[in-house]
Amino acid sequence: MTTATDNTTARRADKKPATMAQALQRAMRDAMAEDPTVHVLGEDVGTLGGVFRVTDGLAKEFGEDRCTDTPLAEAGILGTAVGMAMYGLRPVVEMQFDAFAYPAFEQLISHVSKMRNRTRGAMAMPIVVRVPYGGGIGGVEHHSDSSEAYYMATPGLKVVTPATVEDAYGLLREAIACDDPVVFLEPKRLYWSKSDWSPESPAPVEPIGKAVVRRAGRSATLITYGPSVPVCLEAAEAAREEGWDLEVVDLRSLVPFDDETVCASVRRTGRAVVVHESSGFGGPGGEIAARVTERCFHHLEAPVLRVAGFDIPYPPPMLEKHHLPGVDRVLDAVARLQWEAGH
Amino acid sequence: MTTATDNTTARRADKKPATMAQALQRAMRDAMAEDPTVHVLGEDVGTLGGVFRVTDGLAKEFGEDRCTDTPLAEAGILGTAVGMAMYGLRPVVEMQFDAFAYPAFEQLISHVSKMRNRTRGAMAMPIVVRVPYGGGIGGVEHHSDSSEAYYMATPGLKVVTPATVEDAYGLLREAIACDDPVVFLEPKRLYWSKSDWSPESPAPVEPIGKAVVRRAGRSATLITYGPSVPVCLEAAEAAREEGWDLEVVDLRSLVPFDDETVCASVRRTGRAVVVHESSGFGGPGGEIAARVTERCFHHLEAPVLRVAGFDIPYPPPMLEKHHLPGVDRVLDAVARLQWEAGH
Amino acid sequence: MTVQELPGAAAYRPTPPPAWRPRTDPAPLLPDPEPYRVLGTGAELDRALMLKLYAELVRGRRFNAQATALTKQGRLAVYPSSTGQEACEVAAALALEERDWLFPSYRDTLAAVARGLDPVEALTLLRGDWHTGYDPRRHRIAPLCTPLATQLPHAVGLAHAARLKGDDVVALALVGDGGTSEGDFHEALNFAAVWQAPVVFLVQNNGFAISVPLAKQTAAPSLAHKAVGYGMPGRLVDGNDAPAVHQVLGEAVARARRGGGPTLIEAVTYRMEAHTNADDATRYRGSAEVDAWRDHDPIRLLEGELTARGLLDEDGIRAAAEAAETMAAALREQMNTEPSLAPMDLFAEVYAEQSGQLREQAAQLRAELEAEAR
Amino acid sequence: MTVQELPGAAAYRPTPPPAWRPRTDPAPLLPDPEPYRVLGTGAELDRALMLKLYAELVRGRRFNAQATALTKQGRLAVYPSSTGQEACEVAAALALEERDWLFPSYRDTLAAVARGLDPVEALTLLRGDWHTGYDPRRHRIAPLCTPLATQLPHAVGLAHAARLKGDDVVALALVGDGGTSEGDFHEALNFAAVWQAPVVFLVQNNGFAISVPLAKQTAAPSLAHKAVGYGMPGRLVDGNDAPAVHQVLGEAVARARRGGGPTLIEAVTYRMEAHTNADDATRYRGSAEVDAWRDHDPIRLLEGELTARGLLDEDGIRAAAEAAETMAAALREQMNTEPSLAPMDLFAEVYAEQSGQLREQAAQLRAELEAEAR
Ligand SMILES: Cc1ncc(C[n+]2csc(CCOP(=O)(O)OP(=O)(O)O)c2C)c(N)n1
Ligand SMILES: Cc1ncc(C[n+]2csc(CCOP(=O)(O)OP(=O)(O)O)c2C)c(N)n1
Ligand SMILES: [Mg+2]
Ligand SMILES: [Mg+2]
Repeated sequence: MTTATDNTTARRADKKPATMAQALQRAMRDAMAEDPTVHVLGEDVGTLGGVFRVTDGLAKEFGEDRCTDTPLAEAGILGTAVGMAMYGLRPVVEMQFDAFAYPAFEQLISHVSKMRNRTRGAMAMPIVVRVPYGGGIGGVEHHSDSSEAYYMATPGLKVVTPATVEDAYGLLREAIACDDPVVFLEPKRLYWSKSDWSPESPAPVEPIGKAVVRRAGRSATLITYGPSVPVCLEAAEAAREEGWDLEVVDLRSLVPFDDETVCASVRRTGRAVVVHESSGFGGPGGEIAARVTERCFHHLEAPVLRVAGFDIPYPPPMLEKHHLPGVDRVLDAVARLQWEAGH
Repeated sequence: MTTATDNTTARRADKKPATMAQALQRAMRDAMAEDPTVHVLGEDVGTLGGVFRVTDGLAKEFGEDRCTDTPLAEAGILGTAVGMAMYGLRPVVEMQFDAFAYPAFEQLISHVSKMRNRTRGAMAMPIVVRVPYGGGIGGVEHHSDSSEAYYMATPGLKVVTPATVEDAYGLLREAIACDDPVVFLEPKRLYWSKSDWSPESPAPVEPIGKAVVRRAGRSATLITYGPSVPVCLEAAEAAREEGWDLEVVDLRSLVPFDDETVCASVRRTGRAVVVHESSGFGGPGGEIAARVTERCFHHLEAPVLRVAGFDIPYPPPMLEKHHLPGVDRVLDAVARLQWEAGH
Repeated sequence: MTVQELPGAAAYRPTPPPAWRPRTDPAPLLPDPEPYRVLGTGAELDRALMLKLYAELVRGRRFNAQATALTKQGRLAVYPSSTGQEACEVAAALALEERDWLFPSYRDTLAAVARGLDPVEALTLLRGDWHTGYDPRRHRIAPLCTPLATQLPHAVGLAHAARLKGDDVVALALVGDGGTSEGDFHEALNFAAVWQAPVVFLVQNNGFAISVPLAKQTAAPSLAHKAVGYGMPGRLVDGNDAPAVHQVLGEAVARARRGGGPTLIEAVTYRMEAHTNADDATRYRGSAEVDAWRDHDPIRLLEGELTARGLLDEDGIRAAAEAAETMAAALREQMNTEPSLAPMDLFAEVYAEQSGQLREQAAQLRAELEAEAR
Repeated sequence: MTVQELPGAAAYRPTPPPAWRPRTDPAPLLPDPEPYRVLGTGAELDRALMLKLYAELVRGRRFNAQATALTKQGRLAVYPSSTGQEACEVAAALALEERDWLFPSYRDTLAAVARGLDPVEALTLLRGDWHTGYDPRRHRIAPLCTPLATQLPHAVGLAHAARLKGDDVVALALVGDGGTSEGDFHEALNFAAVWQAPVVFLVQNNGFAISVPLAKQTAAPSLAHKAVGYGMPGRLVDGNDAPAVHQVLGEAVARARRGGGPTLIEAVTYRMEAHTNADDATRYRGSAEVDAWRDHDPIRLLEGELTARGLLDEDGIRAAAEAAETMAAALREQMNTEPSLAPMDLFAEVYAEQSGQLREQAAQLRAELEAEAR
């Protein structure tokens, strides 16, 4: 394995730290350069480069027809993207914030998600809807929703969310290349997370639909995604002191769901906690816990627990820390995994 | 208990069969007569009495200012209802079909559900959003969605759905009387279901938030609601032949969720199947299975299973019977409850 | 005392707001106060076109009648008839070149058929064996659209994409009077005007949105006046005057094609039947109103004028009727066979590649179907 | 050959479509081609009103500056300044009676404060210790609204409800130029006109929606022209001419109050600062444009004219400045104390009655807080 390590070190040399926002930008840039049918549209995506600067420079490099500042109307943005896709383009739509994607809900549910099926495959919808989501950035109300439950519950959509800089690039490339509509959820509070990642030699990524074990462990599995991945990794480190060796699975794709990777882990560990920022009730954790239990029932030493945002409207900036699932809440849940019962 | 039975029989005498649509109409009528702040608004609710005739006669009896045909715009309907509620009215909004509530999604999520909390209780939103939902009536696309997962995942909303004529009346009265916003889901295919129910002496109902055991049984619990309640009752009858004595719990209220009734039943039976028409993945069943498992893990002989609509766009009329969970699929799931393992 | 007389007033000159530039003149955007008409005005008529229009109107009326009859026989799940609106439907189809796109609503089966779509494919949605019965790309006809006004931004996006590509393709989007109240109508028209997309919006104002009359839908001078607020021209036309609709649509399509941008057209017409077969129109309108419109029937108007002008005779009338009957007989026959159902298609095109989850569910259904077949 | 010359033509009379009635005349709905102005026109000025407007403008400008400074100091999470738009903000507040309702957007803290709302309560949202910092019912000020244009249907519904109740209450709704593109704008205006609700819509066209200039937002002659499509009057006013905005708003409010229905007003103004403190305006506009607007500053315009007319002197100017400083000092002091946070309020008013589920979650948070406090 020395050679492999050496190789990695060698490649590391030309790498400089990049943020997730930059990796996302680069993914769009590369896709646009390779494929003239890729168009970016949204509010402030052109001249300004987006309020998070994720589309920075695209309008300059590819022109305003390829990266377009639209009028301020989300249903109009997604609705015109549908028409563009009908004519063979691959629109990448930016919704400025999670809650501001709601005006486009009807277009998303009644057209984008269903078009392929209702036309018996004649009309694909290769649209990416980029949604900066989640909290932790001190945003005022309506700027921090975790809206993934809505998208997960909609057949026909794929739902993807990166937790690392590398995945941000790789998954967005995959999403743009995908012939199906993808809701691409970007964890706002990870936009400025960094990695020694070079856009010149992007790491190959698994196709959409594969979860990844971010940390191997034997005591229990933390099943998580997006903004909660770093929280879980931190919790896993902290858990070592308590004698727990936690495995952390980053789902990366909520739809399709990688039952294989998740269940393999849970069968190994016998215990699991699902961690996400979205409200617990009716949130993604219910589906995840239910399907893991259906598939791994006799391997489970304790019920699959959930650590999630409270079932309340997202709090104001000064109080959000009380809402967001942090390391302590994850550890509390791990402690409740009925350790006395065996293993 | 003879007296009670006698009483019931006596009361039955003055009862004539009423449909669920009629009971809903009667609930609005009685609420409007009692409380002048109750206003009904929506598309075609006035002169026509609604496409399902649920508001039949209200405009005639109370005038067009109390039961108003609005312009054709769902966000506008719910948005103006918010303003009316701000001024002290209790609007009852009709969305014509499930999928046609989506244009109002932003108003529902970003305002209706949050208003009380964001104003620290100063501004309540006593709005009822009536949504005819689900399939089984031969409707063309966009007329048969089961959209309850979206509403369940939204803190601040209550989500209610009747399965009987009596509950239709009682729950709608409760919903209108409720100071919180209620998404009131009306199972389309039960609109013409009948009961010997007299609007003159409506049965008292439990307040919103109470599930009810529709059929007692000891082998396993079917947890269900709305249009799937009759299916489960039928399945329970059929199951007797196989030697299973199934309990059927009608949730009636998805939010708040009655953990007590549901878990008491599951603890008794040790096995459970959640049955609903909505897509399985990301649907209500995940939440229900997960929370039951969290609370009843050591009482469970088998994982909580789910019988749901497929994870596909709602099918066209001629194919919907293949999608809707019917008696056979429920029985198949019951058969998979690992009976060999004990009990 | 005025400002001029004041000491120092001359020194005070409010600068005009620099972002304020006198924008487009609204006058040319305003529709005529009365619907544009051709019939009865003495305008010159192209005989070949008139006879084509006439034949299509007659065929269209027959198509509507046949589809309604099929619904009564249980052969269609539902049919929203365009009886009375055939002039709009037919003109919409004829105004387009083959490379153009049509964006119909649920009421516009006829426009799709008049454009050449196979009637069975066009009626698939309403028969209920599948959603969209045809390949939209092959026919350049978007799926018949049920969620109101949502097809309008699609038309704008498609027209915009075509223009970016350098194709001289025009999109024609149909919507009802009720649909103009939806937010999507607003957003689509605004995008179209800002992008100067080659798209034409035809509002068939048939007086009602199910039971709701126009007066409860809008307080505008006309629906065509909405154009002004987007900076596009509004045209008002008598929707039962086939040559007039054809002409106004043709002008708008030509304008869009040559880069002149979008147009909003309101065609004033009337829905002679109930909203669909499931609707009871007597609950919200009287027969006097319907009868009055019968006098303004699009076929009657055209037939009257063409006969009066000697452009059409009894033979021509009979020939059109016979052609329509032939079409209806063929349609009856096609629709009277049971459609072959494909339940497994439920899973076939949910995604480009079937997920494991859907494979499992498909297997379940397949097993059930096989068990049933046994 | 015309139709008149044809045999039988006289017999042919197309009936006018009976549902077509000549509707409202659009002419009175059209806005003036240039923004309405008072300053520099020599119009008569009410001295007391002018001095009040002036004092409020100066106070408002100072409020904006102070809030921006507090943001830099980390005392506010974010502040969308209305510097440059004070004439609109102040006029909006002054145009209303106490019983009327104001529906502000996130940019309109100043309008709320000028209406009499406690500045700390008004800034609570932007400080971040709670969402809405005041009781909307008590002040008749709806929560500062962030999802664009969604407050407009609220205003319509409230005005409609008041009218049904027989109260002569008017609702004034504020929205930006960008917000006019949203579907909710369209639906709200349409409902208002159909219901003849006593509501006034004031669009502050400040040239930009974050980075997007008006030209990418609309192709309309003016935003005020959108009124025509709803059948309500549109008014165009110089938004930096405080007496003009005040007058136009006053007329619209009076019209609404006497049952005349809604009005759409476009006030042409300019956002002098970046969108919020988090925005970098140099990325999308040059300083020349900003400088040009500095010459058309609302305070400068009013001060210039009032001084020129002898209605305001150095003492008056100094007094206004001093009053503004006093307000700013008080605001600084109030905002420099840490707000008392109430984490348990997260659960307090999600529902009228707390559900068992929320009680459990509240208990969890309470335990955590107690553990932390130990
Ligand atoms: C978004 C949405 N809301 C409601 C409906 C239900 N609906 C179907 S047709 C109709 C009336 C439409 O009227 P109009 O636009 O005038 O068209 P017409 O039927 O008269 O052709 C309504 C309310 C729908 N299809 N979509
Ligand atoms: C529905 C919605 N979409 C997007 C946003 C994000 N956003 C906040 S302010 C703004 C620009 C608004 O421009 P304008 O309406 O002109 O008001 P201004 O900020 O200039 O006062 C945008 C896009 C939002 N708040 N709501
Ligand atoms: Mg109509
Ligand atoms: Mg603006």
